[in-house]
Amino acid sequence: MSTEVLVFDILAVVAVIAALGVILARNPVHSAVALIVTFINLAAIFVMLHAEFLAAVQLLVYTGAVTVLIVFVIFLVKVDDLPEFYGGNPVQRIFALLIGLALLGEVAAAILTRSAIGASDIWTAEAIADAGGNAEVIGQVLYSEYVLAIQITAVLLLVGTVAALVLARPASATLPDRVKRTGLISLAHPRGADREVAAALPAGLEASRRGETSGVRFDDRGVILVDNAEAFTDQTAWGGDRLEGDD
Amino acid sequence: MDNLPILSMITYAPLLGALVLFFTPRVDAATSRQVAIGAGVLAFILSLAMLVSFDVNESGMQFTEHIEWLPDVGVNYDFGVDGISAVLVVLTTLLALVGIIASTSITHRRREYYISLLLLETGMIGVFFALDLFLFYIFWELMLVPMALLIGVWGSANRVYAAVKFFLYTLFGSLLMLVGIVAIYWENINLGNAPTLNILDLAAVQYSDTLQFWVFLAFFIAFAIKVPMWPFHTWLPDAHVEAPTIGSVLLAGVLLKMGGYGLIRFNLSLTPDAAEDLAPYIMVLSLIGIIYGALVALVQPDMKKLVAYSSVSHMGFVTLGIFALNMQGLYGAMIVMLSHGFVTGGLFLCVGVVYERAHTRLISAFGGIVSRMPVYSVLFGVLMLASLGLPGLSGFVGEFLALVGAFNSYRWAGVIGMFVVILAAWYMMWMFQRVVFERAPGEPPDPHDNALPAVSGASADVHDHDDEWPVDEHGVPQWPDLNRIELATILPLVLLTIVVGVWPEPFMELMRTTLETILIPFGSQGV
Amino acid sequence: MEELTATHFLLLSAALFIIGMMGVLTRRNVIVIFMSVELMINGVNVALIGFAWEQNSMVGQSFALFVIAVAAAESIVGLGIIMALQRRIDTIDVADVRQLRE
Amino acid sequence: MLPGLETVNPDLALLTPHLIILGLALLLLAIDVIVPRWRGAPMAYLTIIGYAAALVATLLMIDTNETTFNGMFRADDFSVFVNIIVLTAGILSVLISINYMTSRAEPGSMPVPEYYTLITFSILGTMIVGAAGDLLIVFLGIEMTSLAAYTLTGFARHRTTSLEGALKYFLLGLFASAILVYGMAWTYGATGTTNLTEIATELTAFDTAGGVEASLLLAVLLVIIGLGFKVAAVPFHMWTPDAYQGAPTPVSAYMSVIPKTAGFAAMVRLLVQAMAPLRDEWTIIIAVLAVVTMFFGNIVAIAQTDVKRMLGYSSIGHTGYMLAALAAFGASSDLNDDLSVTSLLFYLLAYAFMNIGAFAVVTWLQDRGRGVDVEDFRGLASQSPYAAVIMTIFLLSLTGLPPLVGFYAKYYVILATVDADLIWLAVAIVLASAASAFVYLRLIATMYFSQAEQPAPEGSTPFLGAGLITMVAGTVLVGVFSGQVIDLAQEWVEALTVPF
Amino acid sequence: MSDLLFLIPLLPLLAATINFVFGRRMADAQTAWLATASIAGSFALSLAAFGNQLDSDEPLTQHLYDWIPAGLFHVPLNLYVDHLTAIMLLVVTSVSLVVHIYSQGYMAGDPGFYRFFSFLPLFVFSMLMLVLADNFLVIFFGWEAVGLCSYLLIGFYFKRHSANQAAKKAFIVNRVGDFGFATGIMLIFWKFDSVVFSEVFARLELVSVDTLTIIALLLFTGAAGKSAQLPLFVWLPDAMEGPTPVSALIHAATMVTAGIYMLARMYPIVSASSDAMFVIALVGAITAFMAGSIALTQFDIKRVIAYSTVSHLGFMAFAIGVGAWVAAIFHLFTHAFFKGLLFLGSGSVIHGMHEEQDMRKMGGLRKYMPTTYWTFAIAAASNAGIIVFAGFFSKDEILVGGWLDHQYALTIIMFGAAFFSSLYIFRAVFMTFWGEERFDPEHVHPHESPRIMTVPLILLAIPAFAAGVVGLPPEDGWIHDFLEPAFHVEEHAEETASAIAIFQEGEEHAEEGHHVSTAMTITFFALSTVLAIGGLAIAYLAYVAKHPAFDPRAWAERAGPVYDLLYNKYYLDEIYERLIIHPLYWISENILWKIVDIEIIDGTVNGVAATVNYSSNQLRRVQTGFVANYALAIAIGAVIVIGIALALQSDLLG
Repeated sequence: MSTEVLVFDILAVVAVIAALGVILARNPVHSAVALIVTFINLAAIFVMLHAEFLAAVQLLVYTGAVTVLIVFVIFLVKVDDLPEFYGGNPVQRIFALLIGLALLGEVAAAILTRSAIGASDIWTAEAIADAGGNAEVIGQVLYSEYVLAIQITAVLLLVGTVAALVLARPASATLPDRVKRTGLISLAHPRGADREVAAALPAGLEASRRGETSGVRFDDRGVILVDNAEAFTDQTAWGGDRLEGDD
Repeated sequence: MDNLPILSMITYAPLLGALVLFFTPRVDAATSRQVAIGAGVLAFILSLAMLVSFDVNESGMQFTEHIEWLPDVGVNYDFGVDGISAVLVVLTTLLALVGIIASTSITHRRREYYISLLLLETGMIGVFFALDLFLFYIFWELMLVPMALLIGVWGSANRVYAAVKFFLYTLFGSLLMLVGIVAIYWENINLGNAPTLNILDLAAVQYSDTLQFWVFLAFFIAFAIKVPMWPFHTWLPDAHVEAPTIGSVLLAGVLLKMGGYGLIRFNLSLTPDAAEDLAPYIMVLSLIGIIYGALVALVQPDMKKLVAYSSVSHMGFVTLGIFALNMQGLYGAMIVMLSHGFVTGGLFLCVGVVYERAHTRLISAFGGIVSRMPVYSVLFGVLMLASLGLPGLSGFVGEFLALVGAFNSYRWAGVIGMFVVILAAWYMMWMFQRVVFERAPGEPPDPHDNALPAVSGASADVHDHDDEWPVDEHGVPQWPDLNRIELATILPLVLLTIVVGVWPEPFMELMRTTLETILIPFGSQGV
Repeated sequence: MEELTATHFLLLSAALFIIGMMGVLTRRNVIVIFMSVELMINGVNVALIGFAWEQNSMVGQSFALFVIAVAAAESIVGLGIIMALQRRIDTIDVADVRQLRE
Repeated sequence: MLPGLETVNPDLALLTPHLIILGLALLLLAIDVIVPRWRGAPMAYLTIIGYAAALVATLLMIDTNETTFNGMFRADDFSVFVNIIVLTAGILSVLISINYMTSRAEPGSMPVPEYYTLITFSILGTMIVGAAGDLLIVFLGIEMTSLAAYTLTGFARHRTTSLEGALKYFLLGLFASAILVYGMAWTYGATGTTNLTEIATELTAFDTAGGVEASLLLAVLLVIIGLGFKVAAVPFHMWTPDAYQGAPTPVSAYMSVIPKTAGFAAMVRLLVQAMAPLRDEWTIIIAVLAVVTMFFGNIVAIAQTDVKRMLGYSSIGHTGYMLAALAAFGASSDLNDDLSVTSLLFYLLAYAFMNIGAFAVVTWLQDRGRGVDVEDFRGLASQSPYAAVIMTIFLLSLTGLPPLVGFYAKYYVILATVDADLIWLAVAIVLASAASAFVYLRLIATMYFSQAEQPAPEGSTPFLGAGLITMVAGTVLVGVFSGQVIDLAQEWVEALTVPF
Repeated sequence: MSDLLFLIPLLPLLAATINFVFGRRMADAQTAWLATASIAGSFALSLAAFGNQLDSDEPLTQHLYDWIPAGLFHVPLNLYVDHLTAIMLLVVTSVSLVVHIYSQGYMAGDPGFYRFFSFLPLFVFSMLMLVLADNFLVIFFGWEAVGLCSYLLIGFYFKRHSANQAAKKAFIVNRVGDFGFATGIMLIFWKFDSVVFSEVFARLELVSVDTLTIIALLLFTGAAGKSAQLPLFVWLPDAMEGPTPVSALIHAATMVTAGIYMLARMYPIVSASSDAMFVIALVGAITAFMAGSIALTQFDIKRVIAYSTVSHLGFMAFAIGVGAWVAAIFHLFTHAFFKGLLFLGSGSVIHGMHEEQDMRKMGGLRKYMPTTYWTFAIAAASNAGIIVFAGFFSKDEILVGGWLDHQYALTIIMFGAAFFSSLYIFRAVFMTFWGEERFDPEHVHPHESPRIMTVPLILLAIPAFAAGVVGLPPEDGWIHDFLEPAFHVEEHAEETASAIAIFQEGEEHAEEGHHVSTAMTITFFALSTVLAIGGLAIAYLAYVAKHPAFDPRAWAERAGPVYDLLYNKYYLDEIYERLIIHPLYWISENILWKIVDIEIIDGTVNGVAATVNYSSNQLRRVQTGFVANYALAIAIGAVIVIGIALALQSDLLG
């Protein structure tokens, strides 16, 4: 067992255990942490497979941006007090387990009997080294063969942002008469405050809707009640509301 | 005269009328009726012109039209007419014209009614003219929707069930035919010929027996549903009972002929060997159809259902004649189709006349009509006699020829078939006598009547509509005799029945060469 | 197993992929499902890079790079949807999201 | 430059339609920010003009079978036909959505400008897939279309069902994309290249006498499953009904055509072009999927009460017919009279007209304040006969009744399947369309054979009217003139085999 | 002459159509006059044709047009008159003429007068077409047309349910006969490839005797239906519901004899198969005997005469069966006149007694209707076969023919029938005209019918009495040589030996019948007279002299069940009703319609629709709304697809 294989195996095992941690953790935060551990391990493996640039990208993009985003969302949407631990009913979990194992068996069978290997290309380890390292080579390759792919990916990311913009923008302040929300994601709010308040406040709302009060009030627990976000903070969380069809 | 695309003109004359009506929504009912009649008359006159200049001795197709359409899949716009389709087209245009004129009883949404009627007519004519399997299939399905609408929108009580059943039944059959068409298309190519869907070219090729069997079966089921043959017939009574009078006239008058025509045009010419092998089985089915139709008609309380089952029985003769595979059989089949058109068309008109007055179709509600409506009774009588096959009227000529043909190929077929002579007389006489003669409910019995039956008194439902007709002292509604329109529509059919019965030669002469060409593969053409 | 061969990383990638799939099947919390899918994608990346390594070619690595980029784009949209939904119905429990059925 | 690499000077002229669309999208984004006044209708006109321009550019590019970006981008006749389908569908869906945005169909407000941008991006994604010469480009194109589709499904943010539909579509889309990419990875693993034509040459090298090598088979299967989701083949179709019902109706219309075309284009590129040597393996799988999809889609549609959900299931049914066309690939000895992909492409075009048409009439009703339940169609024929006639034309075309384009499309598919000796598949198509008749007939029956309970719908929607007219014209005329369309579609044979 | 033949049937047809169409607007007398004139025209032309045939053996033929040119099944519409037809023409037109004149009186004042006088000539037209036909199809046309006219005329009083039922029954029973006839025609066409008599008769040798037997029997079933032989005679007694002139014309003189005429026309075929001849003879004999026995117990005067007709038709069938062809036609000739007279007489009685038909309510009408009484008596005598009257000679010749054909048993039965025929007819005479008046005088005032009715009676009485002269001396009277050419088969030299042998044997058979020994003639004369007088005497003793030994009621009790059997017409009607009609109704109602049509076929169709709907509802529940379930579906789909593919297609499992 050469040291290289040994290291690879350790990293692989840790990654797998972390992955299991992701899907089995009760608390999403714990699974997020497990996810980060997995990503780090994978980065290490990438380095072993002479894909140093990829390892860097992995760390930067995945561990850095995506996971942070996930954690950020977890906090924002208050998932900590989730009632039950596992998702579907027990029968479904066992069934899913069986399916997973079956699929693993199938893929493993394909792996073990694999003989079709593509013709080896010119980029051996030495070639990469004297061409200036992995990052150099990847840069050259990307901007020679994959120019089109890069442009398309750029457009793709643009679409992603437009989509996020469309979806996550707050609707107009005057929501339909369902539940009058007291202030949206304004940073001044103590965590979890608005949920209880919203539920406990139907009487007060009628008064506020009719516009008698000046717009700022306090409830019994000292939480600041405002008619709408503008009333409380001068600057809304998402910038000026430019939807003409809103009101 | 022959450079004019006469066949397309006949086919699209009704369509023209339908489009004119469709795009003039604000026109009132009367003018829409005029437009419809105009289109019907135009189509009829053109078809007569075609018939007149039809050359009897020419065995191939006449007035053919050919326009390249989808060359890659061998589809082109081929129209042509020969003996059998010429006769059936004239029947179609005549009955459609009669139908349009007789549509006085339709009250709501008359404009859409005329549109569907004209669309139906175009579909029917197109089927008879199309020489390309693709084009044939298009017109075959084109008829489906207007007929379903006619039944569904203007029908009576549970019309929706009948319309849906009719639509799905025929659609299912025709879809099987589609697979048949495609199968024979590829087989033709695999045998090395150019890709084509022209019937004549496809008929010229000799296919393998297994393919012939499956293609025969695919076509046969579609046409058997349309004829209708015995196991597939249950949609007919429902469709007839629910359809408006004119819908029934066209449904029985022409739509059923599509099945027969299709069997002759496709099953006999495209797959002759399979036709020959399967002929006995189909004859057994037709015999069941004949006897079964007659027996069940015996016990029908509703006039329209009785006539519907009688047409199941009559159409059994068509398939019996066709698959006798000899000259007499085919002649018989064609003449039964022709005469069934007038006779059953006329019978439905008569039932419609009585339905307009009494608003019920139950036989038990009628009686003693002859004293109030003598002219109607006479015409109804002649049609009834034609229906039970009295010699001298068209029914007999066709049925007897079909039976003779059947007898020549299989003795037992002829003999069993002949039984219907007794049954037909039985149920027709029973219905006619119960409706026309006897005493109207409420009329006092004749003093010398030896057998005083317990005539089922005044059945309640008859009288509640009687506010519209004057009532005599015994409470019997004095229905007026046929009005001008009703007479103008029923009389021509009766006259035609008598003419075809007494002097069928001109019609038979029309078909002679065509039937001979069709029978060549079976070796019994001249006989 | 003297030195590193393809089966190693392929088994790893398969494991990660399957575990990710199991996560999607069993969990009801949208975020965890999302994370499980990220796991599956990482499994794919491992496979890609492994093949590149095996065949000494850069194709696999660039492919993996683009896959990561796409995964990033998807996460933006995904979280966007989750945010919008959460604002509406206060839950990210998949079970409650059942108005559309049958 | 490093050895083995050369700078690529791409012939951008081949990309004109794609660039037009990209330019349009960016322009729309700019307008959204710079000239707020133009939001809404003027933007829509611009979008339509843009699509029309791209369509003209595509038509000009017929028979220019060339590739650029060293094989990554193939401007061949197949991509031309895909562009035609997608751009026509784009024009139609934009036409029907203009009035929808401002009508009282959606209670809440919707960010209208982004709507047109996202649709344009989605169209760009599909066009990329159409023109893809490489696995990566296919994947990117698919992702672009899907991202736009997820967002558009959740466009009516004030309605939780819309977001719910989007969420389901997104999660399962992600899941399927992962599977697709995994399949692509395996393909790369086995062949060493991601270029489609090279993969084909590599695969011919393997002998498949005793049975295909497991890893190759796995690659093909994973690709089929991944794309199966995109085109809503049965075991992977679960998202479709919820997404169709949740999304605003014009989006459902768009979604039923453009992302599905992307899926089928990807299938043709991957299966027909790249994995042609394994055709004996995957044609059977596709055929089985096709039959299951046909029957499931049509049968479940019968019991639906919500028309949009019913049309969703019926679109699954139509996917079944298209899969059947694909399954007929490669059976006939001489490739260039192989009708399989030709019938698939023609079916997609025909399907675009009739399906968007059906959704358009639902939009027409919604614009006038009537719901989407089957009961809302009750007695429509007596109240507004023209709308009823138009809806009947679309439904009859979907059933496959002759004079309309649906019949021609189904005829060509049956032609292809019978040619491939898949007689049982042809009979399945016939039986499934008989079952589908149940579905559409029920709707026609409610329109024509029963009395109306609600007040007659009134209101004017000029653009929707124009859209409906074009679609009716398309449904009636495309069939009659399908000769020329088929000639163009038949070019795929030569297009796919062009070496880069 | 041959190109005027078409006028014979055309004149009555024209009269019928004109009366039918314009009848309502024409006065009753006009319609009657027009009809009678047309029949008179036909009668004159028939006489001319008869004259032509008297002195030439060449038959008159006239081709009108080709009716059905269907390849070999070529049916020309030809009119053909040979000696046999000439006689029939005479009989039909003469009796019709008399009946037309008589009906003007009988039907006077009836609202449907014009309708009666359009149907009657229509009937004559059909009968003439039947008689003049020269091929099977035209004869079949006449056959059914006659059936139709009898339907119309029997159901003339359409208000009466019994009349309608009787009309329908007549038509349908005739149709049962027509079934046999049509099947026979089909067999003939199949075997001879033609339906024209001359062509068929020319090709007789090509066919085996068994086929000929079958053909003959089938034709006989047709004849049995029309001429009311044993199984199918049930309709004739009920046909008395129609007006009496109708019964006289149709159910005595013309229509019912059509069957016998058809068999005579088919001489070559029928005579070739001896088995068929035997069957015909047997059926004829039994019918004669049975009908005679039933007639004894009937009280309605018209039904007695009706059963007498059936009995006499049995005589004619028996005559044909035993090869006495000429005797059959001779009896037909005489029977037409005296049976017509009997009916018209009874009509005049009924007319006088204000529609009263039951003999038990009559009696002693001699004084009130002398002419009717005397003409009725002459007809009765002729019917009974009293020595000098016409009926005696023809009936006797049949009995002789029967004996010569060695059908001894059957001939004895015929003797019994002959005895019955005298007994029941004189019973009727004595019950109506003799004995005490059993009607109550205030209501019923019997009176002699007006001259318009009595003159035809007298006109018919003459041939009823003198028609026998035609057949004197027995076996080779005028009628025998006149009909001789019709009943012998031309020699065909080159036919195969066996065929000639058959006809040889048939030939002597006929010769031997000609010169019968005078001793036999005398003995048969004596025997017939004894029977006839015996019948008269018994009737006289029973009904006029009321002799205790012959009291009818006493005999009735003594006979007991036999009497009931006879009175109820051997329960034939009930048997048919229970064995055929009810089961048929029940089967078609409960089994064919309710079960096969609705349960099985519709059941399956609706079943398919229901299962599709049910599966649709079940499948739809698969869509649970859970995202996790959706992903599960994808996963399961993936596992299954990969598993099966790997198993089947990959090289894993070899």
